[in-house]
Amino acid sequence: MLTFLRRRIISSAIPLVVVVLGVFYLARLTGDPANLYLPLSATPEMRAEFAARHGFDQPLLVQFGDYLAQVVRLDFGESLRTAEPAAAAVLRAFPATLQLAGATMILAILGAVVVGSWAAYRPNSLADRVASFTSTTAASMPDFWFAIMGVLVFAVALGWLPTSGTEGAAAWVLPVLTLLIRPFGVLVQVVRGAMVTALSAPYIKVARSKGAGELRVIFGHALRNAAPPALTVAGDLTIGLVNGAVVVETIFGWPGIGKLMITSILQRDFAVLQAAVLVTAITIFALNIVIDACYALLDSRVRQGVTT
Amino acid sequence: MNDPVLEVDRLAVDIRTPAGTVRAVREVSFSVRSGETLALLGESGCGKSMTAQAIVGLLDPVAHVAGGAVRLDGTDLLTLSPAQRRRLAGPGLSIVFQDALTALNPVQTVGAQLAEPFRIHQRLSRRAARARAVELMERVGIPEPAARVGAYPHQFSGGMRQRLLIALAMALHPKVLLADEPTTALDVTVQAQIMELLRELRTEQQTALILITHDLAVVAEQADHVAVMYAGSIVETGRVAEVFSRPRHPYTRGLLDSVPAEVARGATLKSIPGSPPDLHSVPSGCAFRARCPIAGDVCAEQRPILVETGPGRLSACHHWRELTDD
Amino acid sequence: MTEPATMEASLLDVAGVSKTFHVARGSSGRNRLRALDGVDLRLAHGETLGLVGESGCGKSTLARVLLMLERPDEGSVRFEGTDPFALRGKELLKWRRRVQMVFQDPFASLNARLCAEDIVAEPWRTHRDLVPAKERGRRVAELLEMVGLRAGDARRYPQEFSGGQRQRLGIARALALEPDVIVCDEPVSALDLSVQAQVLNLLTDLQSRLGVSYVFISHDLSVVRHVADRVSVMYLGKIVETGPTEQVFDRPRHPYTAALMSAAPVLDVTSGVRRERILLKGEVPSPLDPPSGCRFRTRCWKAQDVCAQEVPPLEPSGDEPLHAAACHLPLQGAAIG
Amino acid sequence: SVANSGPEASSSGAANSVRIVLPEEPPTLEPCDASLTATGRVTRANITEALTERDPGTGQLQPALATEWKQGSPTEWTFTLRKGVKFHDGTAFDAKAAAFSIERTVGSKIDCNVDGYVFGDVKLTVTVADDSTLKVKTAKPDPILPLRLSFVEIVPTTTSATGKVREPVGTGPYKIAKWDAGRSLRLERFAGYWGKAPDFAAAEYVWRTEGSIRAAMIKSDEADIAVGLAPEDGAGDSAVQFPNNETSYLRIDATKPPLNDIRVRQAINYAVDKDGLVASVFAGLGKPAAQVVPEGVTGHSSAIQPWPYDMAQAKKLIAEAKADGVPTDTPITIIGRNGIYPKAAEAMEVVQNSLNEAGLTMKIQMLDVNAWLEYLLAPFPKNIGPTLLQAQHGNQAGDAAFTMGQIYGSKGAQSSYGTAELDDLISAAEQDSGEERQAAFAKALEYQNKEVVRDAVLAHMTGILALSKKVAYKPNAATNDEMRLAEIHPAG
Amino acid sequence: MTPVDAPAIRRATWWRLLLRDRFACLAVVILLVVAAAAIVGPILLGDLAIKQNLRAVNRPPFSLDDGWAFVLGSDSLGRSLLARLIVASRTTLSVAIPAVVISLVVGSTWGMWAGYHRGWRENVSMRVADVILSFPSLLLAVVVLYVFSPSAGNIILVLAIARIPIYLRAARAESAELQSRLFVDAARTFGTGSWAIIGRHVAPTVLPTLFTVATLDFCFVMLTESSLSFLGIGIQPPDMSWGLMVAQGRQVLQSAWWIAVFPGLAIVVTTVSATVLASWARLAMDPGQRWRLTLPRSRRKNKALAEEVQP
Ligand SMILES: Nc1ncnc2c1ncn2[C@@H]1O[C@H](COP(=O)(O)OP(=O)(O)OP(=O)(O)O)[C@@H](O)[C@H]1O
Ligand SMILES: Nc1ncnc2c1ncn2[C@@H]1O[C@H](COP(=O)(O)OP(=O)(O)OP(=O)(O)O)[C@@H](O)[C@H]1O
Ligand SMILES: [Mg+2]
Ligand SMILES: [Mg+2]
Repeated sequence: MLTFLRRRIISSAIPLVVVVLGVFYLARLTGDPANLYLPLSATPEMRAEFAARHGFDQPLLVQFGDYLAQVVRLDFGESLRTAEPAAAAVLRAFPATLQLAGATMILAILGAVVVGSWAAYRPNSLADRVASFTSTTAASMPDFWFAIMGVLVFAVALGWLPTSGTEGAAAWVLPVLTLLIRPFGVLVQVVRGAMVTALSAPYIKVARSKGAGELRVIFGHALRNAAPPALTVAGDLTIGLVNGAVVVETIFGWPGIGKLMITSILQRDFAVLQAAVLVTAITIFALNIVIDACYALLDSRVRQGVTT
Repeated sequence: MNDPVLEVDRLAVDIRTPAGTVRAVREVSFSVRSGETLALLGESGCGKSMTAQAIVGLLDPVAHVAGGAVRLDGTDLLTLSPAQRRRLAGPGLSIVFQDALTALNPVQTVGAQLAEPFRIHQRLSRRAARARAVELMERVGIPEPAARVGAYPHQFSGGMRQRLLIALAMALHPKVLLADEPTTALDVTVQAQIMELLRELRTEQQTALILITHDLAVVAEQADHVAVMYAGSIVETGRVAEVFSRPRHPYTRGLLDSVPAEVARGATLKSIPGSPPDLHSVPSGCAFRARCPIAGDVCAEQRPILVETGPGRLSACHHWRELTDD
Repeated sequence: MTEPATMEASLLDVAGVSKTFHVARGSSGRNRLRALDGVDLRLAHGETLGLVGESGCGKSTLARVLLMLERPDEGSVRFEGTDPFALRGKELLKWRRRVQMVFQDPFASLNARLCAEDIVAEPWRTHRDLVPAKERGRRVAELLEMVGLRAGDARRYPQEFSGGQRQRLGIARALALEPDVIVCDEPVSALDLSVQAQVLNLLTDLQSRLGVSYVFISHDLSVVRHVADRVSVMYLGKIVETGPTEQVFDRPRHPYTAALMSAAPVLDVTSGVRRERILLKGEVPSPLDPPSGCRFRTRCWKAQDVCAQEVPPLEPSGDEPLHAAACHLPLQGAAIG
Repeated sequence: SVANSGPEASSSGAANSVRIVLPEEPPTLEPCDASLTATGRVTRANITEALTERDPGTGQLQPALATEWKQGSPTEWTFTLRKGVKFHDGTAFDAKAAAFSIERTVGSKIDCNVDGYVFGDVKLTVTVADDSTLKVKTAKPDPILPLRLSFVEIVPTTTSATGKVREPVGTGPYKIAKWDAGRSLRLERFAGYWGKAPDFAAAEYVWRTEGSIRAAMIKSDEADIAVGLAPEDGAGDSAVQFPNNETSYLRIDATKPPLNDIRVRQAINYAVDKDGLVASVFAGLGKPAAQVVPEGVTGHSSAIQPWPYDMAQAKKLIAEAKADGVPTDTPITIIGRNGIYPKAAEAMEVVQNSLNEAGLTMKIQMLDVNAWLEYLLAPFPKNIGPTLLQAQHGNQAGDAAFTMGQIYGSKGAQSSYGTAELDDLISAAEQDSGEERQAAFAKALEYQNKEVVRDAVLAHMTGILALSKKVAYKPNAATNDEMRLAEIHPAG
Repeated sequence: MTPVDAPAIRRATWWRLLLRDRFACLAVVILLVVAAAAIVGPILLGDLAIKQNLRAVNRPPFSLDDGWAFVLGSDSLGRSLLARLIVASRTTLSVAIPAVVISLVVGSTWGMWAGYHRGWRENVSMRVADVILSFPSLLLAVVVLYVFSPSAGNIILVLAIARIPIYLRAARAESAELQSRLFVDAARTFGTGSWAIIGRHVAPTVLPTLFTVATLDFCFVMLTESSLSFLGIGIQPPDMSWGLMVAQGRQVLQSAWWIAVFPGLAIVVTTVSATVLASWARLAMDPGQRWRLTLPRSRRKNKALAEEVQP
């Protein structure tokens, strides 16, 4: 396990640099930030001065070298927009996103496992139809519908929940619910599919022949076999959330990384963008390592790289 | 003599196929007593596994019991609720499935799988159940059981997996054990061990054993009674020695004639010509008639029913008398 | 054909093949499982080699090595003198056509998503020139009937077949390419005697007509005795005895072989007398931690000190030059039965 | 109800603080960036103050930290500073602080937005005469220097001169209590304020991007003032409309055929149904406009009337141009910017539809801000065909000087086309002051409208904000850029 | 059964299976309607869809006062919502389908390849997927906008690239497991090439899961496409797509709900239909499950049992 981790961490280093380099380079292809930061009437001299101050007049390679040298010293530069250290902005936003994503995915996975297994228990039955239909319908709806309707109903009309904000447990309800529906819908489908296969495997019969109850059969025997595809997809969905739940962050005023990233892309706030991508990339790489470790935990065949 | 523990009465199993529902098991009846072994013989594909699975109530969802009764100690299992059946699965009836190589859950340790019956039925602690699992592994001759209890099925060879399954089925000392070709993947030394084990189980625990196998030698050694199936029906039953020495059904005889041991190497073995009927179009009359050397006109018209041909012997052949002299 | 004068030209020559698997650490603290340990094997044209041995002794692994599904760690495999592992492209394809396998597990080796016809015809999709597309349906029907299935079964799926029927599908598939060598891993274990006879007849028939060679792995000694020209006995990854079938069966030289032979149940309905059996004592040693010296010594009733120290070489005996055993204290022609 | 347990309510008695929800978080509160709407709205006149301030209603300049000012010579102004003013940190405000602030803002190295916005290349020399007298010299005569200085927020000399500060110290009625970045900003009344103490003890700012959420927060009593709403946001009764000094227009790139023909440009003006646009797309808010300089800003010309909607005339002009060989079939791209005002894309679709009908071939491209800026600001992207650019202009400063040169001067940063005559008119107007200044700018505007026709002005826009029942506030044209907490009162 | 007519029989069986599933039938009908709308809609209703009427904006739906074209109401420029919905289907599908199909095909092929071969191919592929995943796709979009000329092709490309890792990873995981199966070994012994094995043995098992994900990706892509449109890439008015209509209608959700709701419903209905069809196909393509589709509708095992007990 340790060697696995070590190898994975090392093999993640190069892609990480690729990501940082890519973001660094591509961001600089998207136009001159001077327009955004200087008044509309700024003179060419002001622009030149601006470029010089931020090093944009240097060749890209030099800029990247400087940047790397900075990063090594854990200095991620300063936001063009807010003049605060980029790292501060990112580290402030990231926990908010992580919490939201974590809460959402936990609920989505739990819910999807229950509903998906229930649907898979008798494929094509009424229960299956109802579960699949409602979850996919919900999942394919534009998320802002939920968000805005949720606010109008639960905050404005009923007054049960705050419209937005981050304070208090009640403030979590609507954002999490809004975020939840899509991962939930997708996962229900994936879990269902995998469970249908797993439940028709011979070892399920063996489990039943021991007198195992249906719950034990489903959750004790089938689920672990059905888990890998669900795990992969859940991982991707989590990554989607880690990369930012932009709509939810926007609507509910959740100060997360998604909005920060979008703002910094649209505002050409390179330092923040780079820091944000670096942090999310590290998280994503770490998440994938965790997922791979989960595969291995779930299935010893993976652990040993053995074939049957 | 004691009453039979398990009585199977006119059991019928239907399978739903794309081309319509077919009957794979037709009115199979037999019974076993505690401590006795009944061998179920028959052409491959004749419905032995179906019958066994129907008895334990674990048919594939495509198949379902279409009639009959399965009585364990007098209670008809088919009328029980799922929960009641579950309570019997293990201590009452247990089964060794035929697909030994895929029947173990690939993602659980064999220890956990072997411990499960104890956890379910005896509510043992994890640790205690695991200890029992180790014992079981030891009994079926897995080397280093304590070390391998944490291993996964793929780390065992085919034969070892088969042994694990047998261990699993024996775990709770069932009243009736159905073993569907339990020793096919085993070498003879282990096979002998397993058979010894089953014998012990039978004598010590008075377990009734229903043994499905193609190995006539095993049947001869192990079984008290034999039931021969053909195309979903039982065509002959009786005590092993009698049936083997004086078969009263042409199919049984054909089977016995096919034993390779008697023939010189490389020579053609005898076999029953032709193949069993398609389940979709089982002909009227006797299902075996197309392959039968002694079939007559009556065989095409009338389906033979099991008739008593001697003490404790039944045969479903119109011409069983013609075979008695052989 | 020009043959080396000394020996009949062998089709398949396996020398010193070893294969180690990495597994989870056992109690002995080892995680290297030596499934094959210096195995030598030879198969001549038109010959059947029986391979018997305890379950878990490495028979299937050896079969997989022969089929290049597993790359041996050591040793060499030669097919008509060439190393199949070195083949590429067309050459490899040609080789693949000539060597086929019947897998031990009739369920897992059939793809549940393909129907019988597709399964049996699958090899032809790679070897397109073998059977013209128009002919395939007919050929499939023929093959199915050869193994005792019906042509009408062609559209059914593996899970709709019984265990024995699946096994026959596997055989039909292996026959589809009309190979020169078929490695049969327990091909008839799930078949009733009549069908088994049919299949064995089919195999011998193919052999006599087309000169097919077989490596025949089975636990059923009566079957092996019936089909095999020569037999090799394996124990814990090693060949412990090899020789012409009669010699090995009638005069086993290795105690393990003797035990094996004696353990086989025999059908003797009339007498009802049970034969004396050598019941092996002790447990099968863990392949993770095999005994030193002779691997069988822990269960051998004749074992002595030398057995623990020296690995016995596989040596022919004086009077039977083709019959070799790896035992320090070989049995002397004691027929058992 | 639960909804009331938001940060605003719990951290301070709701009665004593006003809760304001903004569309976006101020990127910084740096006073020298106060010309940025998001910053100025919070900072200006609340945290920091300038020497002068402009009355958004009358356009008149009022004393703030300077009590009076006079022009000693065309290039020199003298300001008399208010006495007894203290900064939030307790230090006294004096001429040194004022001079420091001006120097820090104008022509310094810290990229002050105000500098570029208000001063451009104006060069200033500031001298401290005594504690309460400040002299400011300009290189060229600058008649509107006091107006320009209304943008220079005064900070103490302890403020960093080499970098920007995010949380400034000022003299304003409120000081920063806590800025929980990303979540909320709290200002508290400054006890030592020189002027009248404002009604609310504190102001609590939060920000929500979504207009309907801002409106909903008023309804669910989570906020008292919601800023920057659109008509569709559902503010209902709580909505208050106000002219917001922005004017929407289309910039015509008159350098490329067929737009280089004045008839085509006139036709564009005739073809756009401004009333229809305002009535439908802007939901009746706003006023069809004739010029980018709205009423109340020096230089507005009441003589200019909106172009009438006359499709027949438009078609005729285009046909004429076509007959003269103008390539009227050349596709013209409308470069739009999403979110520049509510329903920006729909507005452009209306324009597109009308111009197609008039006989031109229009395409639309809706861009994000930075991409759009590439088109707005010179130098323009190469290799593009003729374009109409969706734009909006707001003159916060109240003087056409902040409009004309930039937009219409042939060297203006946002100008795609100008004529020498117009340039002359503009630079002449810039030197004037008082009534002449007004007349001169008006003349230039009229000239552009008649002879240059460089744009098609659409509408003066209307802002909406929503007020809860607890507060009374009268928004004005400057509200967007400067929202004075002191003008917010408890209702009733 | 003669092998010659086997494909015909197969097709017939598919039809029968489809007809037995009412929901799947309905889904097919809906998808056909959408497809038909996409094909003929723009020809028939192209003009109506862009005809503005600033005097009749935001007309509520379900009224025939303004003619049949306005049964679904009008939008904020007085255009027929029904006509727009129909016409928009073409652009929507011509962006969403290629985007999803490209990402599905590329991602799953690549993933199956990587999983099948394992080793360095797998490692490199997974790291590439990580890179793409950690890359903000919006940045990619903006780069496209700046560096390339914005076009529908580019929007498809951006969307497809962003989604490839999803399929890549899912396909890799399953195919890595499948490649160790015995039937794959069997195929190897025939000399079947890796691609043929992937196509014959790996894909049929891997794809159903991916299809499920892909169908749900449809709505995701349709909605994302609109957000890219706002950056100036791809669909620009007067072209219209459902995503764009939803996004524009978002502002007026409270005052004129129908402007966003109908296109949103169109997306939902199309996606759900595709999902229903995918889950039908999943059962129909799996021989082990196919029988479930052949069940009589009011099936009750016990009833059947009661009837069939032999006298
Ligand atoms: N799902 C199915 N669809 C159609 N036919 C099926 C299905 N499952 C089993 N059958 C058929 O039912 C019959 C009985 O099968 P069963 O497995 O009971 O045979 P068996 O006697 O155990 O044979 P074997 O000795 O080969 O295991 C076989 O002919 C088989 O082809
Ligand atoms: N992939 C693998 N990883 C680890 N161990 C393996 C693997 N394959 C086989 N083994 C081990 O190698 C040994 C030989 O296995 P093999 O399957 O060749 O036995 P076998 O002789 O065919 O037995 P059987 O007759 O029971 O099928 C066994 O101990 C088995 O557990
Ligand atoms: Mg069977
Ligand atoms: Mg084996």
